[in-house]
Amino acid sequence: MDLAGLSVGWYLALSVVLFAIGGVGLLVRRNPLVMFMCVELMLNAVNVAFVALGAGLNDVGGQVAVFFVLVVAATEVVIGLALVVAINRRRSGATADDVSLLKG
Amino acid sequence: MMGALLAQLPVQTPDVDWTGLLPVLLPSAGALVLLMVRSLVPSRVMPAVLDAVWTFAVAVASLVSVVVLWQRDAEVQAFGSQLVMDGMALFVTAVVLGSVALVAPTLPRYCKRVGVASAELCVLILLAAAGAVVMAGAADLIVLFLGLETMSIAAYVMAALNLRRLESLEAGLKYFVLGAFSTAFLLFGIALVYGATGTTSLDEIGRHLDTFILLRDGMLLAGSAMLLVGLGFKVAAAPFHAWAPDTYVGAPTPVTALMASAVKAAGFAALIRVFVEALGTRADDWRPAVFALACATLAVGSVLAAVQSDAKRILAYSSVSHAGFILVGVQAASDSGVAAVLFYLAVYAVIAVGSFTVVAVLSGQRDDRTGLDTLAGLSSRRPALALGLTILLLAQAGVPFTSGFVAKFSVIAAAVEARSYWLAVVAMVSAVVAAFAYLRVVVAMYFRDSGDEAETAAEAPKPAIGLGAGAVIVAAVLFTVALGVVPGVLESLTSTAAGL
Amino acid sequence: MAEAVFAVAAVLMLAGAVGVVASRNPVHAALFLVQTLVGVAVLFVLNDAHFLAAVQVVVYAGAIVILFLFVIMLLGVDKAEELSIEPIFGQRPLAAVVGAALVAVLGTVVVTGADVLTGLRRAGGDRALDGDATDIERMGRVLFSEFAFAVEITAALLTVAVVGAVILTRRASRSDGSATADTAAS
Amino acid sequence: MLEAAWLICAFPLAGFAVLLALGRRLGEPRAGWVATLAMAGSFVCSLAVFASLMGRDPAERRFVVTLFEWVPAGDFSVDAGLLVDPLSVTMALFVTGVGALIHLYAVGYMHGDGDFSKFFVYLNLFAFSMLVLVLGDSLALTFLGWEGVGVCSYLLISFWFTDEANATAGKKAFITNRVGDWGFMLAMFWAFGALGSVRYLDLFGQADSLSSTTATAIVILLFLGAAGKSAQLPLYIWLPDAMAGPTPVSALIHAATMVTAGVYLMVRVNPLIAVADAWAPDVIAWVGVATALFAAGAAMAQNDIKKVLAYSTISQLGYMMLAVGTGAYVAAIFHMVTHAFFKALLFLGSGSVIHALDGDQDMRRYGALRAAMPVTAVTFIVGWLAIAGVPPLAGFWSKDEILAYAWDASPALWVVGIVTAVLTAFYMSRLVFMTFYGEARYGTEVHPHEPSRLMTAPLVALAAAAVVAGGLNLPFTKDLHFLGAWLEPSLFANEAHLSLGAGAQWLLALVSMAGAAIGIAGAVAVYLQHRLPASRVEWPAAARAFYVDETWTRFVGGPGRRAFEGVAAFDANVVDGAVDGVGRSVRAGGTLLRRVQTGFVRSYALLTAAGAVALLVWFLVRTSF
Amino acid sequence: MAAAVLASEPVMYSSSSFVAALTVLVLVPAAGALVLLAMPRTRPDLFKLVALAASTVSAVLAVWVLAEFDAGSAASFQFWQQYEWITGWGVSWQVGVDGLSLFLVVMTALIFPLAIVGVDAEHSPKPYYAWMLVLEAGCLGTFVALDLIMFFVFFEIVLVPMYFLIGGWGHGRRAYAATKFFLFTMFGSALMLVAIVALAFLHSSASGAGVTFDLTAIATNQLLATNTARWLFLAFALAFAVKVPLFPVHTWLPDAHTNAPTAGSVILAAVMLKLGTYGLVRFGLYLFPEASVHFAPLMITLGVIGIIYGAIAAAMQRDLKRLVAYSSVAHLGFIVIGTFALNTEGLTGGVLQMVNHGVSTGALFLLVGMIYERRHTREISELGGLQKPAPLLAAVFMVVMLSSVGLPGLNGFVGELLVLLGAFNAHRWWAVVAAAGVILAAVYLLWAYQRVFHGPASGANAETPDLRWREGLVMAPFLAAIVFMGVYPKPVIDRVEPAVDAIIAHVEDNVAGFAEPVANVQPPVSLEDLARSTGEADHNGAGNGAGEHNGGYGGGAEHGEGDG
Repeated sequence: MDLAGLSVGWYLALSVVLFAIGGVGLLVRRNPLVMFMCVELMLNAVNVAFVALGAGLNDVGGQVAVFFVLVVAATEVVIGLALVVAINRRRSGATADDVSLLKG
Repeated sequence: MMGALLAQLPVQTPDVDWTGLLPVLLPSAGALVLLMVRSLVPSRVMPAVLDAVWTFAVAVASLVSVVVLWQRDAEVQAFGSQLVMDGMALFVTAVVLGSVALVAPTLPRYCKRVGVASAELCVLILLAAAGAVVMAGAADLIVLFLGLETMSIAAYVMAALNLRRLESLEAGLKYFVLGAFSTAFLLFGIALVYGATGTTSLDEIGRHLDTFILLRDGMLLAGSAMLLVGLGFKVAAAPFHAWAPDTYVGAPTPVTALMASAVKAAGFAALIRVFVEALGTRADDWRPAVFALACATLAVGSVLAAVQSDAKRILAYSSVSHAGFILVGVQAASDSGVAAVLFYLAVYAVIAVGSFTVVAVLSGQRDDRTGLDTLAGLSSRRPALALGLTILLLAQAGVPFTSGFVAKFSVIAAAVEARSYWLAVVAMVSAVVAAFAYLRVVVAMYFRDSGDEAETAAEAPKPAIGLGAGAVIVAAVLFTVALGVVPGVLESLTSTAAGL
Repeated sequence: MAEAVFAVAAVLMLAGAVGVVASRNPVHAALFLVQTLVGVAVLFVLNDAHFLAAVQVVVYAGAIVILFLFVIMLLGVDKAEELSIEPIFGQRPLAAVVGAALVAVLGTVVVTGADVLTGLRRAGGDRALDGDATDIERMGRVLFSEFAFAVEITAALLTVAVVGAVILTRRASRSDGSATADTAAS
Repeated sequence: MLEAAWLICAFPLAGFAVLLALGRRLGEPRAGWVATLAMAGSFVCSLAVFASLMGRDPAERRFVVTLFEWVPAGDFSVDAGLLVDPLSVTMALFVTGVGALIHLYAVGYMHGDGDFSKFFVYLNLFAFSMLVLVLGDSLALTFLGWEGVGVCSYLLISFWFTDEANATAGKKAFITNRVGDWGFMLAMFWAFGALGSVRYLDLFGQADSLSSTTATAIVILLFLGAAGKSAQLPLYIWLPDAMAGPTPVSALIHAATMVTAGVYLMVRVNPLIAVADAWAPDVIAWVGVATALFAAGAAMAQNDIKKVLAYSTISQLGYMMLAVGTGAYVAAIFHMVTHAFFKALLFLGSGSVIHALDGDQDMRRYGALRAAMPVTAVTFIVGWLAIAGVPPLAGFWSKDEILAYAWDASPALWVVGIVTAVLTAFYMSRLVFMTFYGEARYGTEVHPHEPSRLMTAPLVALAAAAVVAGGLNLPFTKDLHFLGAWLEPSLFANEAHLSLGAGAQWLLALVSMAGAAIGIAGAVAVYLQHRLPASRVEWPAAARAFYVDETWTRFVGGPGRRAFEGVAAFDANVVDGAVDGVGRSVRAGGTLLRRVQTGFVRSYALLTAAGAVALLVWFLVRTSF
Repeated sequence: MAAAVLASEPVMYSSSSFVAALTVLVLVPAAGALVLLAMPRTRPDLFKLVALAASTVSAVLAVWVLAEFDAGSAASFQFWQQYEWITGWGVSWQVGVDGLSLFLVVMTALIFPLAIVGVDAEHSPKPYYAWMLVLEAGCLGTFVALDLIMFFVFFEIVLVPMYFLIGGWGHGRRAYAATKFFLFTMFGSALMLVAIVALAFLHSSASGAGVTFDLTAIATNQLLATNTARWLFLAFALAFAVKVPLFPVHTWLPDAHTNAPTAGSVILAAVMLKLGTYGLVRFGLYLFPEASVHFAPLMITLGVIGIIYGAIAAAMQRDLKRLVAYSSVAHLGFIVIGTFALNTEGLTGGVLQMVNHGVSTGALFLLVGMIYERRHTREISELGGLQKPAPLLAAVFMVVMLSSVGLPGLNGFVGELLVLLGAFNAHRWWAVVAAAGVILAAVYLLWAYQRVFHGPASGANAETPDLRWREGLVMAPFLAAIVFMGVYPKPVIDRVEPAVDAIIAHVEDNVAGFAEPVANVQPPVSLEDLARSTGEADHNGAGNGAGEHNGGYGGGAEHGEGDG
């Protein structure tokens, strides 16, 4: 299959950058919802990598992996959002920095 | 139409060994049954204690299936090449299910006292156990990942389950955010390893690496690093441990017990699967990294345990330091190292459940009375409970004639055999530092001055222990001591499991 | 042609990602996220993963982001976040350093190591992408043969998610009783 | 009879055991009689042993009685064995003889004391230890006795322990002696290291194979021990303080017997001294003579009667050491014997006086006691003349012999010796005059009286001995050299040979007599005729023993103590501080690390990411591109 | 092959003899503790009785072992027994006694009942006596263990009961002292475990046989490279040095001693410190002869520093118990220099001194405890003049103190003499310094005695009651031992020396160029001829002198060969 002249390296590089952006985003944002979105960015970076690698390997495994990642991403979002909801019931508008009762 | 399609495209479904699948099936089916029954049967008819009884029964039944599988000498291809119940998987499964079986009896009284949904908790526990078993038996990185997620997501929820306690929610959130974060790393790692070897099957990865010498191994090694991050997070290895103390303290105490036992065991099983087995040929590359992680974990766990003033937190940090010890066994990258890890996991699971159960018993209505001062004078209020906790703590410190000593001995032996002398030394020294933390608990229980002892004794009524928790503590203590005196039984099991 | 598409999609994607990280309003962030997700879908298409691209758009951009927006609205947390302050000392510079390091290290490895793939290219078989089956068919085959067990586990995973979401969003109603107290009390 | 020599030791031991078990029940005075009988029995046994030794050929007057193996370890093997030879029997004889008399005296002296029986327990234990010291057949066994007498001395000095001063004096005696014992022990080790044995006969038999350096080291170390025990400079400091003990103790232990153990030891090891470098005996001689002069000087100005006698004892011990150093072993033993008689006599006499004056020991409050206590006075005067060197009393002969040898070795030694002799005559005369002559200076409430017969009888016996003991070893012809001939087998011909002619000896004797006369005359002038105020001769420096003791005390109490405290502080702060410091630094590290555990989930994520980067970097290092 | 040697080596007695004696000896106290644990709280009167019964059974057994012990083959392990324990790791339960451990076992077994009788629990008698029995089992187990892991296990386990005894029944800063004791000693042995395991694996890989922790097998084979052995020795030595305790790792001792209850101090001083010195001999010299020779100067230096330093520090203490504790530092220094003198005299003296120190210091702590019980203070400055109201107490104290000072005729002297003698032959100048410790011992002990017993008694001191009957009965065996060992140590030495000779011979066999530093022994020609004045004299001299003694030495050398 033609890789359309693009080496897998480009995809992977893109994926790495996206992964890093997502990671940095998680580190700098305080809104838990935005943090979750950043996690989604990271997962998407992984997906890009999987698909590109699969293509490079001429193997469907990468795509299969992406399939499962999508499932996991969905469940994670559900749980994450549920947690945020639960926390907001107790303390409205809480940011990630606000939940720091436990430390040390 | 469908049939025609199938005829046109025959799908080669994998062989399923149903007995082999039982350790996964039983807990998940058990969870679904419980969920359904609870949704359909009005709670008037079915007292809450039955949740725990059911959970216990399911765990025991699964354990029986594990024993049955153990009797077969060959490794069981439970589900094609996806799930392999070999010796190690079975052993870790037993540890996981054993932890569940030990925690279950403590639940009814705890849930009632603290106000945690017992049915849902039991469902989640069983599903998490199923996920853990999958991790232990996973023969494919994807399966491993899914098992891990099943277990983890259940664990995130369980950690937050004490909804009325903000700390619990915080624990859940922190665990979740960091878990998701590290999952991303793990996934990237899987992707890179997949890229480097063209497969996600652990078996094939191992074979590939055995057969070929990679000229360019950057992708493989970067993938290994990312995998180590993801799995290191699950076992709470420093510097990926930061969630552990907060989560352990915030989570409902029985859940904490499970996180320290079952979750940790599954995490280490995955580490062994991936690193010792699949990436075994590249041990020279990853051993120094694990060496560093082990040192950091040991140091962080024990030093931070020493400065805590909350019993639950001390146990949380000590759990980190135990992870360091187990990493010492992983670092050996040998069969005896694996055997040592398994031994340690079994021993520590029991100790952890026992210790956290004691904490749970004492933790009061909101599950937050866990400070050292609540333990003050326990020796006079509840001498047996104090003695039990003392024995468990001494076991954690590695005092002889407890299972803890034998466990430490086994990992040290593995490390020494692999010529990792300095790691062994670091481990032993950090054990001393950690011992200080345990002794603080003991001091609180036994050596408070009589003046305020009388005071606290008067003010704090004798905590009710309850039959279930009592039985669990007694069982844990007996196991701990018995194994300390005659460790040979377990030793032969782990040797077999590790293929020695 | 493909390079151009790739370039556009990449720019779209990265811009969206930066947008997610940089927008003060979570609603905007969610919309930027959609942008990125679509970009990713384009990349999928470029790699002939049409089925995945569709799923990506439908499930991700469609369902998940909607869920996000829903929660944002539900909780009323759509107010802007003050991005100019960083309460945790050193967090941002360190995050930047770590991010840059990540890019540097991973980038080096990934870019230099990518050509190992050619040696590992699958020749034929169910899993080969250059077979004559469609990508949906190919995936279905693999999912229900090799990865059948994985698919089954997702059932457990989804159950966990459902149960979890239900428990967590239920109000912890009474002060003394438990959530299951309606059962336990009687 | 020789095999039964162990009986000599057994008697006091049995007495000790009986008194230990039953002493309190026996009570006064029976406990005293038991002790005295034990000593008497021991004396009789000594006599018997002496007799049977006499019955032997001089060359065969050496006999070892081995009782049992004491410490048999490796090459080191020490028996509990007794060496019976002329030297040890001589010592045994006068120890038991004088000891018995003093026991007898003590029965009277200790009358009414609450711990009457305990006193005799200690005395008998002392006698046993002393006899073991004397009769032991090895350095180790001698050391057993050596330490034993030290302990008894300690116990007896601090007998009246409720007075802090007594307790301190006892402790000081023991510890000062221990310094000497250190030398003794090292000497013993060295001897064993060099010759593989500590038995005297083995040592003497192989002494020739010793290198002179080794022999010198052993001798000097032994002399250190001897200096401690025999109160030589600079270790003499305990003896004046030891006068805190009951007077019979001063007489027995701190005059007649124990303090002479050092001299005995040096005489005993004469074969080693013979092998040692020449400077070793010179050291001994000079230390001895210096001690003699120094102590005599100090005695000049003491007002405490027992202190005078104590310094006098030190001085006389110096003479004995001088004799040892000049190779005049016989003279040393001779003087030891005569000194035992007259010094015991003087001490007991002073005890009677103190007793009579209700415990007052200050001579400035004495005077004119001659009339009140005639027996005491007469016997005391005999002792005075003996020690002052007035012929024909015992002291003259023994001292004169020493001085003769000193002249032979070095006239300088002799000069110091003769000066000491003058001083001796002076201060003893001073003592006698202040006590028995002049006017009574004691208060009217005191009524001095002669003590009981029990106490006077020993005085008379000792006085008699002090008169005639000179006959043991008369210088005129070889035939009258009884003691010398008798000791011959123990000295292995190591005795120095006097090169002086008879004329020279006579001359020296005359000078020495003149010296005694000058001393006495001086005292008469000052203390009887008051031609010179006493303050002119009683230097303050002498009264305080030339500040030696004070310097020691200041050093021990000052820099010494500070050094000790420094070590203790070092231990508490530095060594233990380091330990606690480790604990503290672990906790400090923990506290620091806790800061990392901020509670902010984003910090944790940063930590995780940083860890990931670190791991990636490590693996990148391992990568082959 | 090593195993075969091992199996044939120990002396096995006929079936009439009770071969499991040592195992039972260890297990009886442990069983007693379990019985106590199971007893109802309502019968406090029985606790002490049970404890006493259990410890007495052990004591009787120990005495029986002593009686049955074959002095002729004291270099071999007697009452030897081996069971498999953790088969997979080559760990076995292996026990036996030889001349080195015999008297330590006997002393331990005898002191425990005395400490139990002599001191009542101040409160909570049940756990108190239970811990005492656990402690006894641990101590006895350490002394009879012939398997490295088994040894380590017992060596470590003693920390726990002692920790609870100090923390639960101690005084003052008891929690601090207990924790410090536990952690310090645990730290010491942490590295030893690593070393033990490393030793076993390296031995196994060098010998090609399976992993074994059998002491005799590893020691006799001597397969390690020199450098490795030295490192391992250091790890072992650290553990023992802490336990001994050697300068500068001694500071746990004063705290532990001062704050421990009386019986705890007694056991700590009498028995537990010996675990360290015994370990140095059994697991230092025996396992690592070359390293022992190599590091002997270091160890002796530390020992000598300990002697002087401990004595000086002791002199400056204000607390009587602390003073005795520091005196232990000094005394144990003697044992260490004796051990590393590496000759028969020194090592014999060292072993003897282990027992002597146990007896003397144990008794001293009992006496201090009695004083504390009467006066409720251990501050020396608050005591004084006790000899007047309590003469018997003072007398007993005096004898024990003199034994501690090393007075000839009492037990302390014999050991000290041999130690210094041995050290003098090996390291002359250090022995010279060490001997000065003898002076210092007199300084601090006499000073203490003076301040406590002498002088006028005022206030509460004047009312101090004298020794009671029960206390007298407890002290009597100590006094008897003190005098007996001082006057007639031969029976003890006869049993110790063959084992010591075997160890020294082992060192000589395995260290190239090492010869036992001994005195320049010459044929005893001496003045025997001069002494031979009568036939009887000749008979006496020859019969009691060298002849018999040489016979004994020859015997010892034979055992040495057998062992090497």
